[in-house]
Amino acid sequence: MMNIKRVISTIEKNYILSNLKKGERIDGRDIWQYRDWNVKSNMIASAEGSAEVSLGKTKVITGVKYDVGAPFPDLPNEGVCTFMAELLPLASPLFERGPPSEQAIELARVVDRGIRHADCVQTKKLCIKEKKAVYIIFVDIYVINYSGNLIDAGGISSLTALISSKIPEGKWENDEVVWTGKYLTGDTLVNELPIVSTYGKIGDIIFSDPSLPEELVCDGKISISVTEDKITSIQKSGFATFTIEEVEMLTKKSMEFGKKTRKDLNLWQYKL
Amino acid sequence: MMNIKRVISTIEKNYILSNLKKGERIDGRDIWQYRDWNVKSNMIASAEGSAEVSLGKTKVITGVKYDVGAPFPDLPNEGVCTFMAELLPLASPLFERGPPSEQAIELARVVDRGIRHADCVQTKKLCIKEKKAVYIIFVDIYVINYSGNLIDAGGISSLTALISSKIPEGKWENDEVVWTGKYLTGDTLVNELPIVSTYGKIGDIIFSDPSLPEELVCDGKISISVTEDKITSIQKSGFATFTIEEVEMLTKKSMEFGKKTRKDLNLWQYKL
Amino acid sequence: MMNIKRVISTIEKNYILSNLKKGERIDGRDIWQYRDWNVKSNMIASAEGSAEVSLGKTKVITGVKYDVGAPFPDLPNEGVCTFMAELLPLASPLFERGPPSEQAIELARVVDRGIRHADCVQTKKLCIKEKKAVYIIFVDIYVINYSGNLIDAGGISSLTALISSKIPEGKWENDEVVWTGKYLTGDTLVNELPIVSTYGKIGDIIFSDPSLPEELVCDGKISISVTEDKITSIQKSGFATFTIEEVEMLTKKSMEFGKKTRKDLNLWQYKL
Amino acid sequence: MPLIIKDEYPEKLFREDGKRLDGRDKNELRPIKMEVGVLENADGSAYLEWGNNKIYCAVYGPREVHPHHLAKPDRGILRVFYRMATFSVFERKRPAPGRREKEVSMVITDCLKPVLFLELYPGTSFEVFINVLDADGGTRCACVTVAALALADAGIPMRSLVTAVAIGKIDGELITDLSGIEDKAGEADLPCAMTWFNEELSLLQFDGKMDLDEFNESLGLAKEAISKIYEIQLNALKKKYIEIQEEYSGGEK
Amino acid sequence: MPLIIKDEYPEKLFREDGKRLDGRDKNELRPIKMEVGVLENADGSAYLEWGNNKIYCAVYGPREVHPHHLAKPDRGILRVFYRMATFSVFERKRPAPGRREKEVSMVITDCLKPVLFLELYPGTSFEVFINVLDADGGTRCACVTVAALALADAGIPMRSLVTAVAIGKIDGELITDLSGIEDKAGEADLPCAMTWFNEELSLLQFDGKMDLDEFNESLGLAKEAISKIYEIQLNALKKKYIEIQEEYSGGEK
Amino acid sequence: MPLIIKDEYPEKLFREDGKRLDGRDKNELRPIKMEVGVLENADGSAYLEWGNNKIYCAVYGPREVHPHHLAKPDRGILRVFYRMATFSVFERKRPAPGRREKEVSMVITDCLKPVLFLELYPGTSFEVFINVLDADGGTRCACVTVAALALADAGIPMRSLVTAVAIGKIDGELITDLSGIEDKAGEADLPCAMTWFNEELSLLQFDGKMDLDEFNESLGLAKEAISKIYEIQLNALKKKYIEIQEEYSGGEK
Repeated sequence: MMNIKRVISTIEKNYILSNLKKGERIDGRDIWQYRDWNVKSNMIASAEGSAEVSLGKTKVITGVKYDVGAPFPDLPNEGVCTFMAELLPLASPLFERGPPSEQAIELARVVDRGIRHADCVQTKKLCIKEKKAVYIIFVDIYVINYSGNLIDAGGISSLTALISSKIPEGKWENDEVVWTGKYLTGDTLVNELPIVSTYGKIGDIIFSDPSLPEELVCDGKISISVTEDKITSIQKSGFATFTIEEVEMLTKKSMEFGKKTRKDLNLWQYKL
Repeated sequence: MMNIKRVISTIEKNYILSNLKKGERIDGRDIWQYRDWNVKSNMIASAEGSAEVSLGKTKVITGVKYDVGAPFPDLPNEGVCTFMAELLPLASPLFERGPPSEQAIELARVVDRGIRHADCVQTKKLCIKEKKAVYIIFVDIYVINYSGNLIDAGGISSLTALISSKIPEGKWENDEVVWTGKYLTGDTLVNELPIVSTYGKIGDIIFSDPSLPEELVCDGKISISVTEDKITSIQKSGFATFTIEEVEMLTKKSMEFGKKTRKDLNLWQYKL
Repeated sequence: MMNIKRVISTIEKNYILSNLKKGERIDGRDIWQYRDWNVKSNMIASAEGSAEVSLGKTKVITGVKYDVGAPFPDLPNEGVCTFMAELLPLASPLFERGPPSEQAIELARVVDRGIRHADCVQTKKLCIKEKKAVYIIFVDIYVINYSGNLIDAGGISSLTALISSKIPEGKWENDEVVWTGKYLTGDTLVNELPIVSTYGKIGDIIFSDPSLPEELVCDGKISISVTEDKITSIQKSGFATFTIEEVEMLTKKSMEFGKKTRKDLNLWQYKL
Repeated sequence: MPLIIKDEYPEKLFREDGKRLDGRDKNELRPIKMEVGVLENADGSAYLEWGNNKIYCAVYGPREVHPHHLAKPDRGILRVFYRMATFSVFERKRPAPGRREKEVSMVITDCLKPVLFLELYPGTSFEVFINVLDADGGTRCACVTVAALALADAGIPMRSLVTAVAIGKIDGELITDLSGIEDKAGEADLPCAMTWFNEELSLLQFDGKMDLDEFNESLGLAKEAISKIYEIQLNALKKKYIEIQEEYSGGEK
Repeated sequence: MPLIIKDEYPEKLFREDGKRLDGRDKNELRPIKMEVGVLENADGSAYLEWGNNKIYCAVYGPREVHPHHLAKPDRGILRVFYRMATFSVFERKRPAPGRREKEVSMVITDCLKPVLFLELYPGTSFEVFINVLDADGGTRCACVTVAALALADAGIPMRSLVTAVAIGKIDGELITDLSGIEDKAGEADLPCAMTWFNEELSLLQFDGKMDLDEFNESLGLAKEAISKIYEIQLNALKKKYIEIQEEYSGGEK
Repeated sequence: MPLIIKDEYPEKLFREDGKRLDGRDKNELRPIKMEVGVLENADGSAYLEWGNNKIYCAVYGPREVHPHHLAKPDRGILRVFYRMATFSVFERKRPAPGRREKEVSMVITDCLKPVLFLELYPGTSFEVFINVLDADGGTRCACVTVAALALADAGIPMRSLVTAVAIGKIDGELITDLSGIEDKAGEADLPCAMTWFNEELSLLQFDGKMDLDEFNESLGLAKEAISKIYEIQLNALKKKYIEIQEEYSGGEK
């Protein structure tokens, strides 16, 4: 059992930093190297879709549920896809009970934005009857073990959960929604595979996929979501600042990482 | 004015316990003896039904209100009966302001379950028009003076308040609910008389109807609801444990107590 | 930058009081003299109506928004006008973040009551279709700088914001609300000009328009709303008590003040 | 959510015989019943029935302040918690305390403070819990009246009792002690309370429409009614005193 | 908000061959899997699958109490936080903890307390976080069982383990280890837990309808089933012990 | 609840003459007005109008931390409270702070921190209250810009000012300083802020779709615009300085 119960001490801080300066990381990785991915799907019988994703020791479980409701008046033929994240206290003594923390809100929002702006979930396909009935899709992310870089794990698990979903298909008949007996599956729900990659910065050193100790000492992070050929979302957090050249370099790196991850993880295999 | 402002001291604890071991209680009762009941009904003009029940110095006032709403989609022809309990700070310095305490939630839930599983309130009779309009019955319990054993007092007062109710009868006409001019009364609302009895346990001694000092020192309690011939609900609370034989003995005792109480209190007299 | 960060000291208290006894106020005003008014309207592009009102250094910004909803079942042909007030922490270190304070609730309520009972906003004109659709008018008061007597400033700014409003006119067609292309303006919304005046009391001395230091040391206040010829609302607050004769004198003074203010500020000029 | 029966108000609030709907004369009070020492666990308590109002009040204090940071180093604090039972009104009230309950609590606090010697109890609190189980017109006045009794029952030093009543206007005429229906359907409501040590008004609210003459006349009616209610308060306190005496004097009745 | 598919219950809960809908005999348990030490950041942890129940549990303690005023000078406190994932049930649960979650947390707390020596840890707290990711019948029994394991995994001294199971009644017959559908469509649910140090019941709830004979028989069935589940608990603890041993004994397998 | 008028977006965001809907050129800023020292009760304050954005900002600090447990023994903390008035947007915002407001508060906090010397103020807090009374495009950039001014006005030592602007993409073309309608109907939004002491980006968000070339060009446009806005900030500070000087130098204008 690793002891992460206290905020990391100054000694550890200096140790991490001096290693990074030599291009080394405390867990032996290269600067741009990710920890191992492990993806499972459809373990939650009660969910319409689900995924368990590990990135090193970080573990996240995401489930998809749906409801049918009236559309927003200004978007009468579009469904809704919402994201929620909860940092369970069992995942780390750093997580407290209570209403969603800022960190949980940020996790949900960054994953949401990366997916939303990629037109990944096509909300127009989630309309059953204009002005009357649309799907509301809930993508809920639970952090089971916290070992750094929740955003990248949350992104992959959300995509996988959506891809693995089977949502009963409804049609509009006699002023109510009835089931056609068929299902909407991942290929209807998911249109693009936006991949988010997160970088830490300590001093003027930038690195991929921060582990927990790195995350605790870093000055800031930046998360970049990309589709095949476009940037779709960026979020900088923490008090680090980035030069324009660094940002340009990182967006390029994220495009490469996206391509590689899309190929390595082959998420479409989880479609039912 | 009795002084119950501090949690009872160790001396008092030992005193209560040593008496119980001799089969005696600090207020002179036998092990299985209840304090006196006092039941009044219909004192609240604004409520559709009401009851004030005293068990010794414990006093509880329960009121019944109704609303008309749409049924749950999966129970299109059933009304709803909900229970709420509030432990008013004026009833005891042990009760704090704020959202319902665990003790208040437990009180409402145990009373609710005893009544629900007895088919006491027949929710199908609370339907005005399938899929469109059903009654929602609110049974709200307020604790006015706390002197131990709120559950048994809450159970009798809820039953009495329901029996004493007069709820305007509605019918469905031209897509809305209109009043027929008649009322639903206690015999429509209440079908069975489930009676709940509560026992305290200190060490290996079990006794009926715990008074406040007994409740404060006991290791645990068990509440058992029964109809004429069936057990309908049990709730153990506190850190006492019970042998299987003890539980068997107490269920039998509760059947006897139920019969006696049903006869002694003659609750149907409160029907309007 | 004036230093009002601490609750005013006893020395200042005595100073204010001894001056008042001589009929003088620390800012040089007479006992019944108001600070200067400054009224602007329609600075908020996103609001349907708005006003910025200064009374001395006290500054309040009020905006009007609307929604369309179903009427209350017992008032099927009446719209609704609600008031909300927020004491922004930027207005004073005395204001804390969080849910509306008692002072904020009181501000909104006193302004609301003064306006409501004057039949100032005629809610029957806010009905689009009986039983189906009525206007909900939101009058939201934000305190930008706190320098005493928020109620009088809040009252004038609410009236002005309502008078300056332009609310799209709706009609009922084919079971929904459609826009006629026209607007409801201030003369439809506002029927009367109720004016509220607030008095402070220290010891047995009463004075108009308390400034911040006076408000912090006074024993109590009284706010009186009047139309041309009627009293419509009174609210006493704080632990001061008033003789019947004092109250009679103040109601008379408020009628005079109302007449003068109605003339001086000429609020109808803000109608669009 | 459709409601079956509308809570309709009559067109006229006076009967043909000139009496009010409940048979009272213009300046007649509803029946009032008061009792002190009704709750065993509080430091002081009182129960009041006034028309259909049914109200319990308990007082705790002086005691430690919770939470701590509310304590004042130079005086005690008074906290009043006014609450309505869900079933105390025509349409069920939600269980959580609402905006109106907080506002009325504040009004009652302001009204009671002048009679207490809070400066003698630095660092402590007095807490007054008022629970309305059945509500009728004039609830806040009834609460002030019962709370003053509970404070007295707790043996807390007071400058005097406080007594309240509401004056109203129905069908254009001034009346004493508004009932629920008169409050809702009437034209004005003037709840006020008097602190007897200085005979001044410590609660004063007004909602409705009155001209200056009507208003001044109302204040006079209030003073008259308050005097009568004060007698009932005093009798409730005396009754407890007599009971205690009888208890002490043993079996001899 | 219309729902597309109704969560309908079958009319009969036994198949023609006398087996239950999931193929079990009357007194057969669902498949159960338990593992301890699954979460690296907690002081103790366990994971359990029981039918479709999937539950993680973590224990922290003894540690400082937050907020401070909850600390007891004469003993440690046990706090259990039971939570359901939004997607763990048929209709999405709201994210905020509900009334039912608070109630079940209290029931589990009461059930676990008897095996702990809280009096040895004054001023501290033990916190048990239980997260149900997928829910099936008998969730609270599964939670008690997994929480006892996590406490043991944390090395916290215990009088014994605690083990739980739910007995039920479907189509008039008593069965062991209710599934979700049997719980919802059945006639009675009797979750109970046994503390092994005294072989007494530390959790006992009942909802439904049983006569005295049925009830007494159910308690016997519970004891039988609990013995089998206890074995699985012990094996999960042994397995970790063996793994640690193997780790220490180096490369020699 | 039906809404009468739809908040519709035009099909094209450029006019026939190549100008934007509000008449601006592609890289032209909206009118901007800034003023410091506008609130008498705060330690520092500023007011900003930028297009239709109307924003007040007040700074308190260094001062005691409430609640206490948030204080850090080795540094001061910065807390930003960003709030929108209910009437600042097309559809009335609910009064309680929402998720978005918390998120934007965090973003602004992160953006301002690099210019402060928090390590010099252990145990204290700096609190920045930002209230948007009227909202238009680029609100968060406007908030950063006005908050930097209010911090400077409070005399708090800073490494430099911070200045922000949003670059966007409409009808396939990059533009500077998005208006509200361009933000809602456009294809991308890139708010960014520069800390002048190191000329690095301390706020960087992006939503929409851009390829790498467009993105890199956008960063260049941002830097250009930020330089212009910086001048306006400096002038606002100078203006107050001059006013103070004039005050001190007495009647001689």
